[in-house]
Amino acid sequence: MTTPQHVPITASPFHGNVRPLLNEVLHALDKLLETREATTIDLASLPFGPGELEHLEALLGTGELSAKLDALGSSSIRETAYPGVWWLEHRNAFDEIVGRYLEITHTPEILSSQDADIIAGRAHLEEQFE
Amino acid sequence: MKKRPTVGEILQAKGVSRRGFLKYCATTASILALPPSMIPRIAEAIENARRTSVIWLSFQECTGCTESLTRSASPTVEGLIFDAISLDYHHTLQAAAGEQAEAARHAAMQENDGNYLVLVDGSIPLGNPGFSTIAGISNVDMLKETVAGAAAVVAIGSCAAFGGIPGADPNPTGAVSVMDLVTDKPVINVPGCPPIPMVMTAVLTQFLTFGELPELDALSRPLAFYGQTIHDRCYRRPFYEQGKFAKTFDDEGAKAGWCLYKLGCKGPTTYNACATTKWNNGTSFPIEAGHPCLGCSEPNFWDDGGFYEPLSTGHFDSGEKLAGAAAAGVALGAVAAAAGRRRQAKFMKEG
Amino acid sequence: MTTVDGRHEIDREAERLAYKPPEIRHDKQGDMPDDQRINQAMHHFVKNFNTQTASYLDGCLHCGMCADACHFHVRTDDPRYTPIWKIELFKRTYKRQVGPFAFFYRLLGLKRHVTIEDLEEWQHLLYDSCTVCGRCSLVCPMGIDIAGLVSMARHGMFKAGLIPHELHEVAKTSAETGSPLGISADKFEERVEWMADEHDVDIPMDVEQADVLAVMSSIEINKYPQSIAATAKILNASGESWTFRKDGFEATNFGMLSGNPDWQKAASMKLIDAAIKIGAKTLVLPECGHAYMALRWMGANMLGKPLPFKVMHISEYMADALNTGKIKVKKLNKSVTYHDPCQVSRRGGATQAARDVIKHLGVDFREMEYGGDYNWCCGGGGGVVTIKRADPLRHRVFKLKMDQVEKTEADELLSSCANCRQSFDDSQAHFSWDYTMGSLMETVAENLEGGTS
Amino acid sequence: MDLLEFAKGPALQVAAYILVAGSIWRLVGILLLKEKPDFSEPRQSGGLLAALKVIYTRSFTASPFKRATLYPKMMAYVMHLGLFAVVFLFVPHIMFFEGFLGFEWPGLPNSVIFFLGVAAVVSGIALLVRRITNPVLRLISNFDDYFSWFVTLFPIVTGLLISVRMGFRYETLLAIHILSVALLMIWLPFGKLGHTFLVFVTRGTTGMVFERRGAKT
Repeated sequence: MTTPQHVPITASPFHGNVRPLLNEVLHALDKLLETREATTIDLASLPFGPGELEHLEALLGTGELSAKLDALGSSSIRETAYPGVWWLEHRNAFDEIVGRYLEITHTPEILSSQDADIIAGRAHLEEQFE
Repeated sequence: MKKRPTVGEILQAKGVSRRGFLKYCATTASILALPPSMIPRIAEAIENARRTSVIWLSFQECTGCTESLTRSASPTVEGLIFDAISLDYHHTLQAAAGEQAEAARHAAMQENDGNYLVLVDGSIPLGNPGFSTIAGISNVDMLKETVAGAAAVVAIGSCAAFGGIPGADPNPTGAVSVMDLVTDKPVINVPGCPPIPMVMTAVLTQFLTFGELPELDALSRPLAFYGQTIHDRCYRRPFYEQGKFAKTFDDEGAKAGWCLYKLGCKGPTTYNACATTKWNNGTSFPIEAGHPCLGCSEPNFWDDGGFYEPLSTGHFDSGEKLAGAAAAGVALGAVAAAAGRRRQAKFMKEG
Repeated sequence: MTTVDGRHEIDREAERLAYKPPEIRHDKQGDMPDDQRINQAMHHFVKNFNTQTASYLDGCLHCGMCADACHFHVRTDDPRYTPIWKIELFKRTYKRQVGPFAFFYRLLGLKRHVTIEDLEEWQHLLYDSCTVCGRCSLVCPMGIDIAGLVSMARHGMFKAGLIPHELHEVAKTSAETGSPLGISADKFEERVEWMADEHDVDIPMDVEQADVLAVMSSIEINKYPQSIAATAKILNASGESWTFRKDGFEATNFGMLSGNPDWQKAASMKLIDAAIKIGAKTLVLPECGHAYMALRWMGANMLGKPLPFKVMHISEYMADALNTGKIKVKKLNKSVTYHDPCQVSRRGGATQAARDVIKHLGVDFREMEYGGDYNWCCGGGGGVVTIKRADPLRHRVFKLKMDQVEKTEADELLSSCANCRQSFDDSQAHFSWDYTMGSLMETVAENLEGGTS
Repeated sequence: MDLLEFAKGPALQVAAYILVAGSIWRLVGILLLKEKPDFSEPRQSGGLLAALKVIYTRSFTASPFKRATLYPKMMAYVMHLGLFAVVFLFVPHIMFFEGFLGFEWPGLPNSVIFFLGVAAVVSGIALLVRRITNPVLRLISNFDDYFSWFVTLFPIVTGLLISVRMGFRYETLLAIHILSVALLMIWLPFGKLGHTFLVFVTRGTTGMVFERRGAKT
């Protein structure tokens, strides 16, 4: 595990969104440990001031695992320096960001292979025998 | 009427994986301003949603709304939406024109009677039907004819929603809003000059995915986007509370990003999603760019005082009338005193 | 008899929550019908409304703080004794008849007419329970001179024939004979001669031309005649050319206390005319509080132009004579406290004079707590001591004065007002109290150094 | 025209006319009554300076009355100072005044204004409770006292509601707030709230009458 960047929360020069958000993350982690229930936070729904999102990202840092997904444009799924806290970014075909989320979970759902795709894939594999 | 394919079927046919679909649903939830916990329900709804016919009518407008929508920051998603709708009439975008176009409109109306959506941008002139016509048909006639068989009407932009700039004082064309004319169908107002593209797509998505109209406020605006003021969600709000205000566009306060209330910001009375959804792919919004909110999504925004006049400014007439009131006060006081003195004199005489 | 208890039953039948008025004697003079009484009261209330009174009557905030300054309220907790409530009828008449919005008050009936019952009830409030001491005027955050308004409200009451009998009789005697106690000029001369003999002092009488005209109050002439001698000793000692006059000797002004401006003016004019006649430069008033108010501050207004002579209270005269060395006094070896007559000190502005005199007496001066301008009234001013039925109430409020005096633990209590003295003597007898109020003037006279007599 | 526009426009306008006309009416109605000249020889100089002196000194309680009047005085001070700060030191209000005065002055942070506003309301309520429970005040109070209380407190309460956004939308609350201010402006000249300007007249009068006597003011 890499050491998270120690950017002091209180030193945030911005508009007061970071601190309460991190507090929410803290509670989500507790919930995850206690009830194994995952939480998703839509970062687009928060009124970030200029530079605030970047600040948050720097603060959370980069963890051990990151993945790239290519479906309807690329997506990056990255564990932050805080295990269980994932940073997700969805991009469209023009490589523009269309969604930004924090997922507090063991594994983001989107990383798992989906039954529907498995079924389709299996069928495709079966076709190879013919 | 032939059965239109479901959105799920369309996506499958396009070879979109389940992962891609989940991503699409997450983005949709984001657009609909729904909590991420709603994603599974959205997925289920979208899978079963059917393609809907849409007729877009443009009246007294500047095409800014269409521009805004077609520059939607999420072309893929928008593309998907537009795959899921059938835009059967939009005289600015469609290749066909004149009678041909009108024929397409009539065909769509007949084919989808009772189920199609009507989108309107621009206000409707009542002063003289000839002020604005399409293929010789006046706006008001075309609206009434088209709306008759519609499931719902969406008024896109402040002109369609509230009369907008054409309806501003002195309103030379007698422009009115869709709401003023359509009373027997559900009308959803998506005001803004222009509205945020995401909001437009979201309203359509909502209708398509859930088959129902969103929850509306008193002005028929979707609460999900128009439920809070710019001021409430503004990242500069802490400066307002601290009493730190930019006084000019180039002073220290402006450079430090202080509150723009004093420069006339209408954020406190403007209900819109700009502060969170933002513009240009979530890049920024007017206040972030250093300009006060004009309140463009509110009724009468053009006439409600100066754009650069603080909200708390009273609208007074000239000081002359006040001086008149003062003079009236002097006169009344003098009359009252004279009456009092006359009474005293009378009583003194009576002893 | 007045039975004022302070704790009255609440009248739940009343239109507005109110206290049941106590059973008190309402005096009526003359045989006017009630309507005429109301009319008279209203007319003579209205006469008083000028710029000054109007601003006062318009300015009241109903904050009620005046209640905390009034001895009658402080001692009884009866809300009716709230000073501003005492002029409620006066105020109501102002708003209805003369105020800037009087037209609307009348049109909409916002202030009801004064009734005969109101006037009867307010007789008690305007006379029995107000000494016009003006303490309330000092607490008022708006600076309203409530005491002054009470004096004016009395004008209406007098004309309506609704004032306490004793006060009416005294005032009438005063108007008819020139003295409230019916002391004629000859009787005065007799007393002066007697005192001249008794105290072996020259007392000039009816001198044609003199610099100083001295006058006395009938309380002194009748009850404390030694004051006549004391006055003479002091004026003689200062080498003054002075005189008493038979055509102007009575300083008290019951016209003012009872609320009859005509009688007030007549009484004042007698003194003014006498002083002018002898070409006096100074008129020295005796130890009497309201006489000071009547002549020093209202005299010129009775004449309608500035007085051609100075008006001094005897304490001011003494302070001046002592300060300039015209007279000298022996030092006294005792402790003294001083009761300020309201009209001389608080309302008259001569607070310092008595203190200067006391300083020359070299005594251990013990100022009462909040003495001087904030002094508690003796309870007998404003004519109250004259009203027999008010005695129990007056005695009740005197308790405040007793406490104030006792706290100083002074050997002797001095004051400079015969009316206060009368009130103190009466209350002293009632309570069998240790302190006897002494006269500042007499103390000075007795201790003149090298005084000729 | 919506409610806010009505409030900001005609309502405020008419209220301003009434405020100005009514106040002057009352002042002139008093000042043009007959004057009583005072011919007595003054002990010391009086005049305007004496008036100004008492206008200032009566803002404070003389020590003999301090204990008895401490509670209502404190409440009244808090209420008046709170009201002053809320009206004149809240930045949006300063902008309102700047709108027609043409100049501005420094304000206070909203949190401080909020606190002072709450303090003003609390002391106002305390004073009302006192008015209802104290026998003296209950006896001397009339409609004017209670209505004036309401008219004064209402704008502060609506103003505070805007900042906590209780129940209504901002513009509705703002409109109600402005209308409540208009009501205050309309009532001010006629009832006891006239003390806003009469206090200078009454105190000044006493200053002029009693200072020249050298008497206690």
